[in-house]
Amino acid sequence: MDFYNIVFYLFALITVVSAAFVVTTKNVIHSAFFLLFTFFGVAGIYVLLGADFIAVVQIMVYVGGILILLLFGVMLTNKITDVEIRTGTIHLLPAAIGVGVFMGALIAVMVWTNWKSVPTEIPLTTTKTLGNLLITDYVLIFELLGILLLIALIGAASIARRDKE
Amino acid sequence: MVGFPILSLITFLPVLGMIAILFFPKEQVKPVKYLSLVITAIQVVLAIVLLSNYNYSAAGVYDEKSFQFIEKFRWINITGLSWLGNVKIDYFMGVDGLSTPMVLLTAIISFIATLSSWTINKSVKGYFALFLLLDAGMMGVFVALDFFLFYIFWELMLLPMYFLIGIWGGPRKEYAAIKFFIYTLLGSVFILLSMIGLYFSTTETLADGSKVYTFNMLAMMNPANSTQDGILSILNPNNLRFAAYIALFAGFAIKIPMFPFHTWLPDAHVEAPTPISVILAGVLLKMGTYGILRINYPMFPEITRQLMWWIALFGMINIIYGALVALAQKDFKKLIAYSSVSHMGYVLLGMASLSTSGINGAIFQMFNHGTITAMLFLIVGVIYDRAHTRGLNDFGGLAAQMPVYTGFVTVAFFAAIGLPGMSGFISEALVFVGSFGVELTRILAMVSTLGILLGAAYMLWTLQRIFFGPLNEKWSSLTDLDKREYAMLVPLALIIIFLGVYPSAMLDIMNTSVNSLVNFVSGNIDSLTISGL
Amino acid sequence: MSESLIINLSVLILFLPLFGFTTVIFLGKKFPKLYLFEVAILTSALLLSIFVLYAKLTFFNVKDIIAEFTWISMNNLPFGDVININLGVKIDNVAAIMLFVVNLISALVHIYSIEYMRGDRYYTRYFAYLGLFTFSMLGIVITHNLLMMYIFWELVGLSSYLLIGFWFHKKSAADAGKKAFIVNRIGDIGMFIGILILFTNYKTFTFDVIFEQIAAGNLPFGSEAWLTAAGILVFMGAVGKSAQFPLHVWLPDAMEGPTPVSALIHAATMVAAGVFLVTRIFVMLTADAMLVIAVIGAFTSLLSATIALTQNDIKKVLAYSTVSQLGYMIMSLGVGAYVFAFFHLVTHAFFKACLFLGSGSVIHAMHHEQDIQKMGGLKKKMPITYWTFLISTLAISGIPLTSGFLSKDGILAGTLAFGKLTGHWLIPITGFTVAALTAFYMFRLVILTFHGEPKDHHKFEHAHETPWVMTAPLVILSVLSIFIFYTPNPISPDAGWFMKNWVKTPTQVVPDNTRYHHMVESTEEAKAEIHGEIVHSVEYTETMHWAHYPAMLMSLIVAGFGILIALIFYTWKKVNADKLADKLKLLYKGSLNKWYIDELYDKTAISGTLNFSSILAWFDQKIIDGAVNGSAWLTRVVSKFSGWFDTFAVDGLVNFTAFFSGFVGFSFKKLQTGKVQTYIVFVIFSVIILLLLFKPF
Amino acid sequence: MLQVGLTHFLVVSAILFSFGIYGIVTRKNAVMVLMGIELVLNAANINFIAFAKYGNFGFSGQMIALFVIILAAAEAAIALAIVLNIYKTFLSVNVDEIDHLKE
Amino acid sequence: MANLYQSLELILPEIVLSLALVVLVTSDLILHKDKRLIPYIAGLGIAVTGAFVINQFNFSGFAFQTSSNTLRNYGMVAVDPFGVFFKLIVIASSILIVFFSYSSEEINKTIDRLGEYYALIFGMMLGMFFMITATDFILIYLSLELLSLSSYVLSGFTKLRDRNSEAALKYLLYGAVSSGLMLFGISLIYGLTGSTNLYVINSLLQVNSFNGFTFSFAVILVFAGIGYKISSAPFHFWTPDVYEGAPITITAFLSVASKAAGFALLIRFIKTTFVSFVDVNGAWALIEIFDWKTILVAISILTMTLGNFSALWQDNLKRMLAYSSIAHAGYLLLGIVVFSNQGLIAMLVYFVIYLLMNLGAFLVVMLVANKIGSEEIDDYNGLGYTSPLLGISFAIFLISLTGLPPTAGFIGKLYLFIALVDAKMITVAVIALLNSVVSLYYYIRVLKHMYLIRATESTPAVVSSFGNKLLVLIIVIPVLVLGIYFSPLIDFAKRSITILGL
Repeated sequence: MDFYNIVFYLFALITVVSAAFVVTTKNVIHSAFFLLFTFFGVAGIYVLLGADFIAVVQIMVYVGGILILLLFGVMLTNKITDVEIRTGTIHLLPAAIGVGVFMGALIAVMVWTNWKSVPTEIPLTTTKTLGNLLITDYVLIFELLGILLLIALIGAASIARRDKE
Repeated sequence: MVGFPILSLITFLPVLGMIAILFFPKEQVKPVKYLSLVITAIQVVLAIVLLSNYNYSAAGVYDEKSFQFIEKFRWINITGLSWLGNVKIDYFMGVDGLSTPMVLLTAIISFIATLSSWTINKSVKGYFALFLLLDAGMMGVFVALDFFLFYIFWELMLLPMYFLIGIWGGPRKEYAAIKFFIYTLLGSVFILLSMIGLYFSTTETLADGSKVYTFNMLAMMNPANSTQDGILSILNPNNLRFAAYIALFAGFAIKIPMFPFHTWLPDAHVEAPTPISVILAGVLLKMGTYGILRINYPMFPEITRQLMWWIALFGMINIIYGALVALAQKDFKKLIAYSSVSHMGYVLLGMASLSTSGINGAIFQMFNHGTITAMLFLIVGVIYDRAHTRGLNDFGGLAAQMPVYTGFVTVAFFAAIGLPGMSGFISEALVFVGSFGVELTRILAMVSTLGILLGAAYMLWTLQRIFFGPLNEKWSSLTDLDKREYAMLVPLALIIIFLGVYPSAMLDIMNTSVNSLVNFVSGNIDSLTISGL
Repeated sequence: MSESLIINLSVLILFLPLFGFTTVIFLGKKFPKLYLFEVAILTSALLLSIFVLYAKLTFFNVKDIIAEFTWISMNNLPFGDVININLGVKIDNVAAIMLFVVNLISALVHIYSIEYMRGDRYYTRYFAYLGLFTFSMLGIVITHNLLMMYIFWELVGLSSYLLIGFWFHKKSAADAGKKAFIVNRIGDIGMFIGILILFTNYKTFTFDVIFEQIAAGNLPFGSEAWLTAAGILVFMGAVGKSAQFPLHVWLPDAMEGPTPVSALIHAATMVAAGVFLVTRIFVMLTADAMLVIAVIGAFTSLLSATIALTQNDIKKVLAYSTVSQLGYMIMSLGVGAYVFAFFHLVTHAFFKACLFLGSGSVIHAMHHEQDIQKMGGLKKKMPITYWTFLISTLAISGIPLTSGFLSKDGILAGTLAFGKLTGHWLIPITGFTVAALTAFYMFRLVILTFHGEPKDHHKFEHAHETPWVMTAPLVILSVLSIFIFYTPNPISPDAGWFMKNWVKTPTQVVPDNTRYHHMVESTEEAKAEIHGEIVHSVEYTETMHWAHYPAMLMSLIVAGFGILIALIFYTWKKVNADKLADKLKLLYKGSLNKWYIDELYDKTAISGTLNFSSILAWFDQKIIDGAVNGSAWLTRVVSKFSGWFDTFAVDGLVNFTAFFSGFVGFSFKKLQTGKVQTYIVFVIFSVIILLLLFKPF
Repeated sequence: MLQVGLTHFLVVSAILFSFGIYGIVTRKNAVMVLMGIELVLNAANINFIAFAKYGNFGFSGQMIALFVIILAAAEAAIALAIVLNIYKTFLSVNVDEIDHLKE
Repeated sequence: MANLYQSLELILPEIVLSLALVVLVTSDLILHKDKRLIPYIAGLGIAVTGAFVINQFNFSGFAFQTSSNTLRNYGMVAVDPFGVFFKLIVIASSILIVFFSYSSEEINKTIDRLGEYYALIFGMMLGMFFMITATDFILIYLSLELLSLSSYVLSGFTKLRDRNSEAALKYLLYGAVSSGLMLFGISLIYGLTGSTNLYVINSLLQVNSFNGFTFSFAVILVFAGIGYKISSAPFHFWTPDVYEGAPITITAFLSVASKAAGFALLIRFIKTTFVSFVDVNGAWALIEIFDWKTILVAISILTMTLGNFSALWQDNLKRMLAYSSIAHAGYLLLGIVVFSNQGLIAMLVYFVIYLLMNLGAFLVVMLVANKIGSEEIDDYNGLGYTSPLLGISFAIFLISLTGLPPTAGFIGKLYLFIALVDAKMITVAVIALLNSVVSLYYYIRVLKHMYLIRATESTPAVVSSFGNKLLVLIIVIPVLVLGIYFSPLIDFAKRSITILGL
C-alpha cells in the first residue's frame, strides 16, 4: 500500500462518488459541481497514468470549457433553483438495477479479460512527444479536428442565434 | 419468314402507341381511342401475317432451330466475373405451336377489348396508355424465350392491370385491385425464385466454347446443360427440383387460377371494367397454363410425369368446384368468373394427360376459352351498361326486349357449355379424349364430365333468369345492340363457330409442337440428341 | 345411278334445312314471308329424300353407302399412332328410311304450322328453329360415326331447347326447355364416356371400324365388362333423348312447346333418335347390356302407361303414351327384336305425329283448351280431325289392319321369345300389360274428347274444323298408319317388304360368346358356327316365329280388353271412373302425379345440388378466400387501407392470423415511443442481447 | 489485489461508464443527459490511457484521449446550442416531454 | 513522415473539399446581403471535388502511415476504387441535394443562413469522405463525429417547426450515446490489440488469439456506432423521428449519403479487419473471432422486417420513407452477409439504384410539400391527376423501391438475391422476398391515394417549375433505363470492389 496506491484510491473515490452524485442529485447546479469533481478526479487518474499533458488538457478543456458551457446551458434554460422532482420516462429503480447489472458485467469483463500488460515506464513529460506526434503521425487528425471545430462553431452559432423574425 | 422483326414489332407496337398517347393533350379523347384501335388492329394484322408465314411442320418447344421468327441477341453481357464467369441475358423471342395460338388470341382480344373500351370516359388518356402497356406485356410473355425476358413481361402486365382495375373499376375496386396484385405478385415471387435457381443450374456453351449460366429457356430444358451442383440441376443428387416445380406451378396456378388460389378472380372480375374483364379472362388466365406448358413441362419432365395425376386432380376440382360455385352466384359477372375457373380446369385436365390429344385440347381450350369468355364478359358489359345492375334475379324476359342481344348471348352460352358446332366443344372433347386415354387420369376424366352437366345447368339457368319469363317492366326501355357492340361480338361469334366447324385451322398450328412436347416430356427423346448446339 | 349421287343428295338434304335456318334467322326480320321459303326448302328436301329412299332401296338394297373425309388429323402420343377423326355419311336402308320419315314429318309439321302458328310474334323465327332442328335430326340419321352422332345429338338438344322454350315469356315453357336440355345432358355424359371408351380403344369414331374390331375379338381394355359398360353408357344417351326411366321426366314438361313441335320432336323424331342410336350400336351390345336395356325399356313403358291412365291434359296423355311407346321400342331392342323396334319406330312416328297434330287441331279449335275433361262431342264439329285421330288411335292400340298392329305384334312376339329363351318372363308380361293399358287410355282420350256431350258449351260452339293446311297432314299421316304401306299381309309383317327386303337384323356382331349367353344351354351347339355371324339369332328368329301367333292373339285380346274397359268407363258409364278413383285413391293420386318422380328429383338431386353449391359458395368466399389470402393479414392490411375490415374479418383462423400479424406490426410500432431515452435503453439492451446471443461465454 | 494495476483503472472506467449510461437514461433535463455523455467519454479516455500505459502501446492512447477531449468540447458546444434551441421552442428541456415525433 | 506528399496527393479530393468549405464560409461572410450565389458556389465546389474523385478512380494507395513498427501498418487512409465508388455516391447525392435545396421552400425560407447550411453540408461530406477511406479507428471515430455533428445541426437547421428542433435533439442525444459506445468499444479493441489501425488489427487477429468475449463485446459496441449511421435495427430508433422532423433535403441526404458512408465504413471495417483471404471465387474467408455472418444475417432480417412492418402503419410519407429506408438498409446488408465479391457487387449496384429511387421519392415528397405544406398521405389523394408528371414519377420510384420490373429496383434486388442464392442462403433470400411483398402494401397504398382516391376538397395542383420537372426527369429516367439496360452499372460496380488491404 504505497503512496501511489493511496493516491489512486483517493482519485478513484473522488471520481466515482462525485460521478454518482452527478447522475443522482436532483439539483442541476449541484450536478454540475459534482461533475467538476469528477473531471478533477479523472485528471488525477491521468496523472497517475503518466499522462500529464492530457491531465492538463482535461482540466483546461473540460473544466474550463465544457463545464462552463454546461453551466451556461443550465442557466439559460432553467431557473437556478429548479429541482427535478418528477421521475422521467425511465423509472429510477429499474434503471438502477439494469445499470447495476450492466456495471457488474462490465467490471467482470474488465477484470477477467487477459489484457496485454507490459509494465513500462512512460517518460515523465509527454508534452513534447505528443506535440511531435501531433504534426507528424496524427497530422491528418489534427487538421481534421480543426475543421471539425470550425464546423462546430458554425453549427452552434447557426442554431443558437436568434433569427431575425 | 417475314423480312422484319415481327415479334418485336407486335410486342412493342403498343408501347410506341402508349408513348404517343402520353403526348396527346388531355382533352383529345377521340384521337386517343382511335389510335389505340389502330394499334391493336395493326397487331391483329401482324398476327395474321405471322400466321400466313407460319411453318406448320416446325416443332419448336425445346429445339431452337425449329422455332420461328426468332429474334435473338445479347441484351446484357457482363464478362470477366471471377466466379460467375459471364452473366448474359438474351433478348430472345420466337414462336412455336404453343405460343402462336396465344399470340393470335392476344391480338384479337386486345382489339376487341379496345372496341369495348369506347365507353370509358374517365381519364381516357391514362386508361389507354395503361391498356396498351398491358397489351405489350401480355404479348411479350407469349413470345419471350429467355426466362428473364419472360419474367419482365410477366411483371410488366401486373401494374397496368392493377391500375386498370383500381381506377376504372366498380365500387370495391381498391380491394379487388390490391387482391389481384398481391396474389399475382406472390405468384411471381415463386417464379422468380425458381428462375434464379434454374439460372444457376444451367449452363450454355457459348460460341467460344466457354460455359456460362443462362436464362435461355431452351437451354434449361436440355439436361445436358445442367451444371454439376446447381440446386436445381438434375445432376445434383440433393437438388430441389421438386420444390422448384411446385413453386413454379403455384406461381402459374395463381394466374390460372387454380383452386384454391382462385379467389382473387371473382373479385377482380366483378370490379374490373368490362374490357379489362375481357382481357383478364381472355388472355391473362392463359398465361398460367402457358407458363406451365412452356416452363414446367419441358424443364422438369420427370417431375411432370410424377405429378400428372395431381395436376389432373386439380383440373377436376377446378371444373366441378368452379361450376358448383357458379351455380350459386347471383351476380352475372361473378357467375361468368366462376365459369372461367371451371373452364380453365379443362385446360389443366388436358395438360395432365400428357398426350397429344389432351394437350392439343388444352391449348385449343385456352384459345377457345379466351374467345368465349371474352364474349361472355362483353355480354355482361352490354347489359350492365344499360341496366347498371348485374343481379341475375333483377332481370327477366329480356329476350323480348333485346332479341339480337339474346341471340348473341345464346351463342356465347352454348359455346361455353361446349355445344358441338362451336369451338369449345372440340377442345373439351379433345381434353377428354386425351385424359380418358391415359389410364392414370381416366377416373378423373370421367368425374370431370359432370362439369359438362353443371355447366349446362348454370348457364341455362342464367339464360332463363335474365332472358325468359315475363318481361320485367323496369327494363322495357332497354335498347338492343348498337353497331359498336356488333363489331365486338360478331367477330368473336364467327371465330367460335368457324373453329367449331373447322378446328384443324387451329389444331394444325399446334400439333407438331405438341407432339414434340409430349415426346420430350415423356422422355421419348434421348437427351443427348437434342442438344441445342 | 351412282353411289356418289346418293351421298351427295343426302348431304344436300342435310344442309338444306340449315340453309333455310340461316337464311330465315338472319333475314327473317326484314322479310317476314321467308317462312314460306323454309317450307319450300323442306318440301324439296322431302322430295329428294323420297328419291334417295327409292334409289337406295331399289339399286343398292343390300349395300351400305359410305363416304367420309378426315376432319382432324393429329399424331397421338404417347401411343405413337395417328388419330384421324373422320366425318362421314353412311346411307344404309335404315338411314334412308329414317331420312324419309324425318323429312316427311318435318315437312308436314312445317305446313301444319303455317296455320297453327299464324299470328305468333316470332312466327318466322319459329320456322327457322324448325329448320335447325331438322338439320340436326338429319345429321343423326346419316352419320357414320359416333362423334358426329354426338355432335348432332347435342344440336338436337339445342334446337329442342329453343323450340320447347319457344314461348319463353311463359316461365313454364322456359323451365321445360331448360329441363329438357339438362336432363338430356345427363344421358349425354354417359354417352360421351361410352364414346370415350370406344375411342380410346379403337382410335376411331366410325361405327363400322369399331364393330369390325370388336368382332375381331379386340375388346375394350381387353375385357367384356368394358364392352358391356360401353354399350350401356352409349345407351344412356338414348335414355336421355328417348325419355327412358329415369330420365323420362323432361318429355311431358316439353309439351309446353307449340303442339306441332311436340308432334315433330316429341313424337316422331328427336325421341326416336335414342331408339335409332341403339339400332346403330345394336351389334356391339353384349347380353348383359341388352338385358339392362330391355328392363329399362319395359319398366319405362309400364310406368308411363300407368301415368297416362289418369292424365287430363290431352297433350300430357299423348306425351306419356309416347314415353310408353318409346319404352316399347327400347325393350324390343333389348330383347333382340331389332327389326320390329325399328319398324315400330317408323309406324309410331306416323301415327303419333298424327295424334299430336290432331290434338293440336283440337286445341286450336278449342282456343287453347287442353283439358279433356272440358271437351267432348267434337266428333261432329271436326270430322276430319276425329277420323284421322281415331285411325291413329287404333294403330297405337294395335288393332289389326293398322301399321301399329304389325309392329306391336312383332315386339310382343320378340319379348315372348326372349322370355322363353331366357326365362325373363316379366318382360313379355309387362309388354302385354302395357298393350292393354295403351288401348284403354287411348280410347279414354278419344271418347272424352270427341264423343259424348260437350262440357264447355261456349268453347264448343266456337269450335270448328281447322283449315286444310292443318288437316291435310293429318290425313296423310293417318293414311300412312295403314298396313298396306308396309306389307301386303295384314296380319304378318314378316313377308312384307319392310321386314323382308328393307331392314334386316345386322349380321356382324360382337364376339359370339358374349351374346345371349344367358340363353341357357340351348345354344351350345351353335357355338361351332362361323365367327362373326349371329349364330344365336337363328334360334331366336325361330322362337319368334313360334311366338308370332300367340303374341298376336294375346295382344288382340288385351287390346280389346283395354278398349272394352274404356267403353265401360266412359261411353256406357257402367262404372263410375271417379268413384273407382276414390276407392283406389293412393294409386290414382300416384298416377295422376306421375308417381311423384319429379318431386323426388326436386327434393333430392336438384335441391341437393343447389344447396351444395350454396354451401360451396359460402365456403369459397369465407374459407378459401380467407385462408388462401394467406392471411387475413392481407385482409387486414387491405381493409385498413379502405376501412372494410369489419366486413371481412371473419372468424376462426382468419381472426387469429389477423391478430398475430397485427400484433407484429403493432409491437414494432410500440417500440417507437418518441422518447429518445427509451431508444437509448433499447440500444444498450440490444448490445447486451447481441452479445449474449452470438457469443456465449 | 490492492496493488494498483491495469484492472483498477479499468474498473473505475467501467463504473464511470455505467454511471454515465445511468445518467443518460434517467435524467429528464437535457443538460444532465449531456453530463452523462461526458462521463461515458471520460470512461473511454481512461481506458485509452491506461491501456497505452500498461500495454506499452506508445503514445497512441494519449493521442486518442486528447482528440476525444477536444471533440467532446465541440460536441458539447453543438449540444448546448441545440438544447438552447429546444428551450426556445418548447420552453422546456425535459427530454421525455419532447416526444411529438413517434410511432 | 516520409510519405506526407504522397499522402496529400491521395487525399486531394478531401483537400479540395476542405478548401471549398473555406471558400464557402468566406463567401458567406462576404455575401452577407444576398445569398443567392451560395448554392452555385456550393455546387461548383462539389463538382470540382467530384472531378478530383473521378480523377482518382484508378489510383490506389495508402496514406498517413504512423511511425509504429508493427507489421502491416498501411496508414489511416486507403484510397481505392471501392472508396471512390462511395465517394461518387456521396458526390452524386450531394449535387442532387444542392438542387433539391435550391427548390426547397423550407430551405429558401432560411436564405439568410444559406452559407451555414452549405458549410454544414460540406462538413458532412468531408466526414463521409473520411469515413469511406478511413482505416484507423481514430480517423473513423473522428470522421463519424464530424458527419454527426454537422447532421445534428442540419436536422434542426430550419427551426421552422417544433419538430425540427426535436429531431435535432433526438439525433444529438442518440448519436452521442452511440458514438460514446463506439468509442468505448474502440478503447477495448485498443486494449486488446494495442493498435487502432485496422490492418494491424487484422494481422494480429490472424496470428494471435484474443479473449473472444471481450473482443466480441468491443466489436458489437463499434457496430452500434456504425449501425446507427446505417440505421440498421436495433440501432435505428432515431431514424423515423429524425427523418420526419428534419428538413426534407437533409432527410434525403441522410437517407442516402450518410447511409452510404456508413455502409462503406462497415464494409471496409469488416473486409480489412476480419477477412483473412479472398478465395478464387471471390468469397471472403472470415477470421473466426467474431461471427459476423450470423449477426449480420439476423440484423439484416430484423432490419428489413421491422422497417417494412412499421412502414405499414405510417401516414406521413417522410416517416414512411424513413421506415422504407430502414428496410432498405436490411436489403443492403444482404449484400454484405454473403461475404463475397459477388455480394459486394450486388450491394454496390443496389446502392446506386437506391440512391436514385430514394432521392427521387424524397424529391417528389418535397415538391409536393412545397406546395401543399404537408406530407400526410391523405393530402396525396388525387395527386396523380392534378400533377401527372409527379404522380407517374412517384409511382415509378415506389415501384422501383418495391423492386418490380422494369425498374432499376428490380435489377438491384435481382442481383442481391442472385448473390444470396448462390451463397446457398436460400432461406434468407426467401425472407427477403417475403419482405418485399410486405413492402408492396405501403408503397401501393401511396399509389392508391394518388390514383384511386379522388381528392375530396379540390387538391391544389402541384405545378412545378421547368427546372423541377427536369430534375424529376433526370432521376426518373435512369431508374427506368437501369431497369432495362444496366450492364455499365454492373461493370462499374465490378471495378469498384477492390478494397485495399489484401
